[in-house]
Amino acid sequence: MLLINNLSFSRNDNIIFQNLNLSLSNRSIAQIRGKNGSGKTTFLNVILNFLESKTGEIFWEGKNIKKNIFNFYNKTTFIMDHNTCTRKMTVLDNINFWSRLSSSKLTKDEIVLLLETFNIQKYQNTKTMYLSSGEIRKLELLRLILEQKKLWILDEPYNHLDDLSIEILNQTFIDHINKDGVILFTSHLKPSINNLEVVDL
Amino acid sequence: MLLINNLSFSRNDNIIFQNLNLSLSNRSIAQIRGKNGSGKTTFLNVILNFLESKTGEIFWEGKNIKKNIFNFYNKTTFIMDHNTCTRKMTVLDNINFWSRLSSSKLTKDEIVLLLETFNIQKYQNTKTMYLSSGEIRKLELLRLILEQKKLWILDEPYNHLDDLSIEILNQTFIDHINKDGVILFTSHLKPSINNLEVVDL
Amino acid sequence: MKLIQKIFFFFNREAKLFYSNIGDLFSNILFFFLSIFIFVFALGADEQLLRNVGMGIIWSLLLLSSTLSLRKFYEDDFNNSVIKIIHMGGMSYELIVFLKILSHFFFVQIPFLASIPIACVFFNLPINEVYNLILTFIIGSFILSCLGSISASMNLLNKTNFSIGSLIVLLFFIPVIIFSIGTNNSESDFNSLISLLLGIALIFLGISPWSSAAFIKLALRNK
Amino acid sequence: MKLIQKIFFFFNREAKLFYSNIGDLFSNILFFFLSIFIFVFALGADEQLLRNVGMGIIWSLLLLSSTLSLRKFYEDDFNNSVIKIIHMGGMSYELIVFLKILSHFFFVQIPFLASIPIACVFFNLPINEVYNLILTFIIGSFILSCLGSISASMNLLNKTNFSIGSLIVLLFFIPVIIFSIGTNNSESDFNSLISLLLGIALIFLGISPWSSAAFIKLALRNK
Amino acid sequence: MFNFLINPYKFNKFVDIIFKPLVILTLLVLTAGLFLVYFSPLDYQQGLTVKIMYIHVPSAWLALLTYAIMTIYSIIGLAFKIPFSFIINKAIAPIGAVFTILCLISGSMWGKPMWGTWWVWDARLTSVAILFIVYLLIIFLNQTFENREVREKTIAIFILIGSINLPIIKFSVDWWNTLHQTASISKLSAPSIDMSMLQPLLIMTIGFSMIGVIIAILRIKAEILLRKKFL
Ligand code: HEM
Ligand SMILES: Nc1ncnc2c1ncn2[C@@H]1O[C@H](COP(=O)(O)OP(=O)(O)OP(=O)(O)O)[C@@H](O)[C@H]1O
Ligand SMILES: Nc1ncnc2c1ncn2[C@@H]1O[C@H](COP(=O)(O)OP(=O)(O)OP(=O)(O)O)[C@@H](O)[C@H]1O
Ligand SMILES: [Mg+2]
Ligand SMILES: [Mg+2]
Repeated sequence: MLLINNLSFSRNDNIIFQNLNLSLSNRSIAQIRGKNGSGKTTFLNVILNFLESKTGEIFWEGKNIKKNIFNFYNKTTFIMDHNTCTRKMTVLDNINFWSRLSSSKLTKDEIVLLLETFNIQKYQNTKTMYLSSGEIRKLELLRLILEQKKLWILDEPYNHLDDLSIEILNQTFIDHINKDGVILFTSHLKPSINNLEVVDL
Repeated sequence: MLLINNLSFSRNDNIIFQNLNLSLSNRSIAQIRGKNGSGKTTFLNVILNFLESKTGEIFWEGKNIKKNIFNFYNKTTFIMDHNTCTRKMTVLDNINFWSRLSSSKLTKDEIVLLLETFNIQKYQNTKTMYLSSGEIRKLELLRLILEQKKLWILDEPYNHLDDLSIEILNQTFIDHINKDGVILFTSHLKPSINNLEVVDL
Repeated sequence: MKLIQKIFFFFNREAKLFYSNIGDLFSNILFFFLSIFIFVFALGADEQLLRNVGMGIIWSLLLLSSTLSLRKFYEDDFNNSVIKIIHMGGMSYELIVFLKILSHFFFVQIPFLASIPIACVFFNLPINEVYNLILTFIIGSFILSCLGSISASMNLLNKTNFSIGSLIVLLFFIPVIIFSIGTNNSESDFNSLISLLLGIALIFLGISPWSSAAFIKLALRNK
Repeated sequence: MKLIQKIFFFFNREAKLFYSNIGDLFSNILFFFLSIFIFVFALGADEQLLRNVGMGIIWSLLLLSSTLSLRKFYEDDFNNSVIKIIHMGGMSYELIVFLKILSHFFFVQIPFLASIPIACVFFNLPINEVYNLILTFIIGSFILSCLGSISASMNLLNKTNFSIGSLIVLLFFIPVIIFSIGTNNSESDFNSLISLLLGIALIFLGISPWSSAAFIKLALRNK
Repeated sequence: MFNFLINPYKFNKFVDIIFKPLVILTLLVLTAGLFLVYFSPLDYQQGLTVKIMYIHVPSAWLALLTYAIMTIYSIIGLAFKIPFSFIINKAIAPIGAVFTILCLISGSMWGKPMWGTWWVWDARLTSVAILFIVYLLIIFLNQTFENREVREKTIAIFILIGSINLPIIKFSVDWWNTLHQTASISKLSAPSIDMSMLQPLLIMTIGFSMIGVIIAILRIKAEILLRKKFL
């Protein structure tokens, strides 16, 4: 599904990574590991075309993503390592915005159920700036299920989460793989997921 | 050294925690655990008097901290769960500012050595906004050693750190305890430190 | 179809952000009036003088008050990367910029229209000047929104402080002010001035999505 | 002794932040000049008129230009909690506010002084007005820094958008403007007006550290 | 004895006793006041318009007085952490605003025949207009913040900052030579106004303040009920 070919990136003539190859088929989950500053975040941003690679190509379902980037985006959920929810809006407003933006088909009840699994249902009408750091991360991760995309790209998703939430997240990962999904994430932890591919950067 | 007596805190008439007791003697290290939103960050902020407790008292070296708060601050380093470095200043400028603010006695060479242990010496003259998330955290943690205070209070220090840095941080903790220090931190991880007290919230 | 729905929800969000506190609108307008007060005091309360300079002052203050609200344009959405999320939702940066300009125009500038007649009372302006003012302001404030977008996106690049971008607004706005004030001058041809203004508006409507999008892309790349 | 060292390094940091990009100061001043141009164009180039309104306009624009720089006052340091760190370094919030006011005055307002004589040339102001302007501006801009501190700290509380705080600046600045412009009026007593201005400056110097600190504490509590 | 001014329960008790007599007394005073105003002498220069004074001056005084009360309660509330003072601040701010707008309207109605315009940019008029904006901001701030504690303290501090406006209003006529009347009644030395005008003026002032007190009592009671839990 996702094929990365000979990718290199340098910033200000500093080579961040070079000649990277990666191929993810359906039902596969890969973790990128590496020291701090080894270029994990940069790598994800290059894959998503937010940064331009010097050499190399990226293919999604056999097509070069640069040719039709929106087609690629339409299949992808990207969770960044910082918060992207709008602090001044309530949790529900944020969710509504995301779900319209991705033309999600989840109904209201399903969303409430989702909030319940992540245990943040009581903050529905609270502005996100009043949530605790872990609660915001969970809200952020909700987008995974909300957007119902095939490819999940996550940057350090386990930060700030408590044990239970990590468990739930892992379960979500497994469910997604079983539904033919593809997952690529970075983390410094070693989560216990079967068939986890590890890419060292 | 640090004695917390019957502490309660409520926000907007919501009780966050109630009747908390904690006593940390010299050479002790305690971890606060708890689900997301259980009030760990709030607890630390109450201890440091940034939030006002409804009931309860906090004693440092036998004295109520509210009586002379600056005396307490003078013995404390607080690492928050978000970044507090000034993004527009270089790493070295940030460090200089912190060291003057805490009247640190570290010499220039020692600071460079410190940067080397954390492996961020090559970014000395880079603005902190260009560092990777883990590098910023490490810069932040540098304050622990820089300020040479007795009590360390940390909020989720392990986030964003790679394995090596976690190791270094744990070693720093142990060194500090051996030098009669007191450490109180929150985390969702279970670090392998001897004699770690665990407080459940 | 889906895109239109997304656009609709984009506006919905903008509206929520602008009016999350209805007081904001109120305070923007109050700000405008207070600065009029300031000018009246600064100039002294000579009625004839006030009438002469009235339109110029109202125009310039509208400009300056808007400049104050410009920083909201992209900064928040850029800092927490919402703009990336929106882009991944299927909108090109050019479209985002275009929608932002429209929402700034509708949610920030148009409410000012209501306050213009009141402001004119303070200066005892004749009714036909009020009419001119409102007409030129509608066009001018649209140009302002376009320029504001360019300036705000430029400020994203310069990560130090509020600066260069705002200068650009002022610089390019000078001709607009001249033309707008010119409509009051009986000698000049009213219709040709208005069509000149419209022309400028069209030019900027063409330029600003393109250039703002380019700046935003650059800023994202260097974030 | 240690505290003085800390204060020194506080200023050092402020200076670095302000001049991390020297262009900022430059662009602030350029903004001031451009807005003067805008006014000159808006009012038309009638020389007598310009001379009459010159001092008033320069004063008001100084005020508005400074308002632009006010948002830098606490926002960054508050958002990333540097203010907590500084407080833990042994400075009370009142002291921090006081130092911030001073550094704003020295690093942002004083450089404007240099641009006043040039601005006066645009309006052909007589030399004694220039003198008055500079004198009143020194006092007035100090008051402005105090007010700016109050307004910026209030804006920390209201987490929506730019708003209430800036109104306060304008509101309480009206008397200052009246007195300052009054110094040009031959009928009024120059010395007593200046001492009145000094009195206001003293009052605000007393009020603003206290009230800004209170607002900051409240904002931190509700962060 | 004056505990009812800072304690909500004592306030409730005290007010329950005096409320009905107060209303009756107010009606009496107001009718007496209007009667006296009707028979008060016309000014030899101003004619009938002088009677605007009987609305203008009381509402001006009360606008200032209300703000002064709010200032005092702000100090009490901030210094001694007495929540009741914030309740009072919230309750009486709109009353003060109404008195201010009454003063502004009656003043400009008086100004039209006297000075020939509705409005001049004179120091006293402007400072009263600023007072009005300050009142509006206070009312508006009451609607703004989500957190109760933050809201109350912010407003209290804001009131204190705004109180510098009071001396400016009071002494503006002395500091600038303006169109507006200098103090003739409220001078510390003997008032320089005729008894036949002073009498109705004073009675009208008392009547106005009693209306203010009645509305304040009602609003305070409602406010106490609303937040019984937090007192
Ligand atoms: C909108 C316009 C006006 C405003 C805002 C205004 C405001 C005030 C205020 C605040 C006071 C109370 C000052 C104090 O207690 O010392 C006052 C008092 C008074 N005003 Fe006005 N005024 C206005 C117009 C007028 C006009 C047109 C007249 C008549 C020519 C007038 C005559 C008086 C008099 C006689 C007093 C009583 C002064 C004293 O003895 O204390 N006012 N006004
Ligand atoms: N400023 C605020 N206003 C209102 N409620 C708040 C505010 N800050 C935190 N809360 C609430 O207080 C509770 C405790 O928050 P806190 O940040 O202390 O949790 P935490 O234990 O640190 O969680 P995490 O593990 O996610 O960091 C949460 O339910 C949160 O929603
Ligand atoms: N905007 C930027 N400008 C210049 N250099 C940058 C920029 N962003 C990142 N870098 C540098 O690029 C390198 C890779 O950064 P990146 O954020 O990809 O690391 P990472 O692997 O995600 O690290 P972490 O584990 O800390 O998140 C780092 O050395 C960083 O200093
Ligand atoms: Mg990273
Ligand atoms: Mg926390």
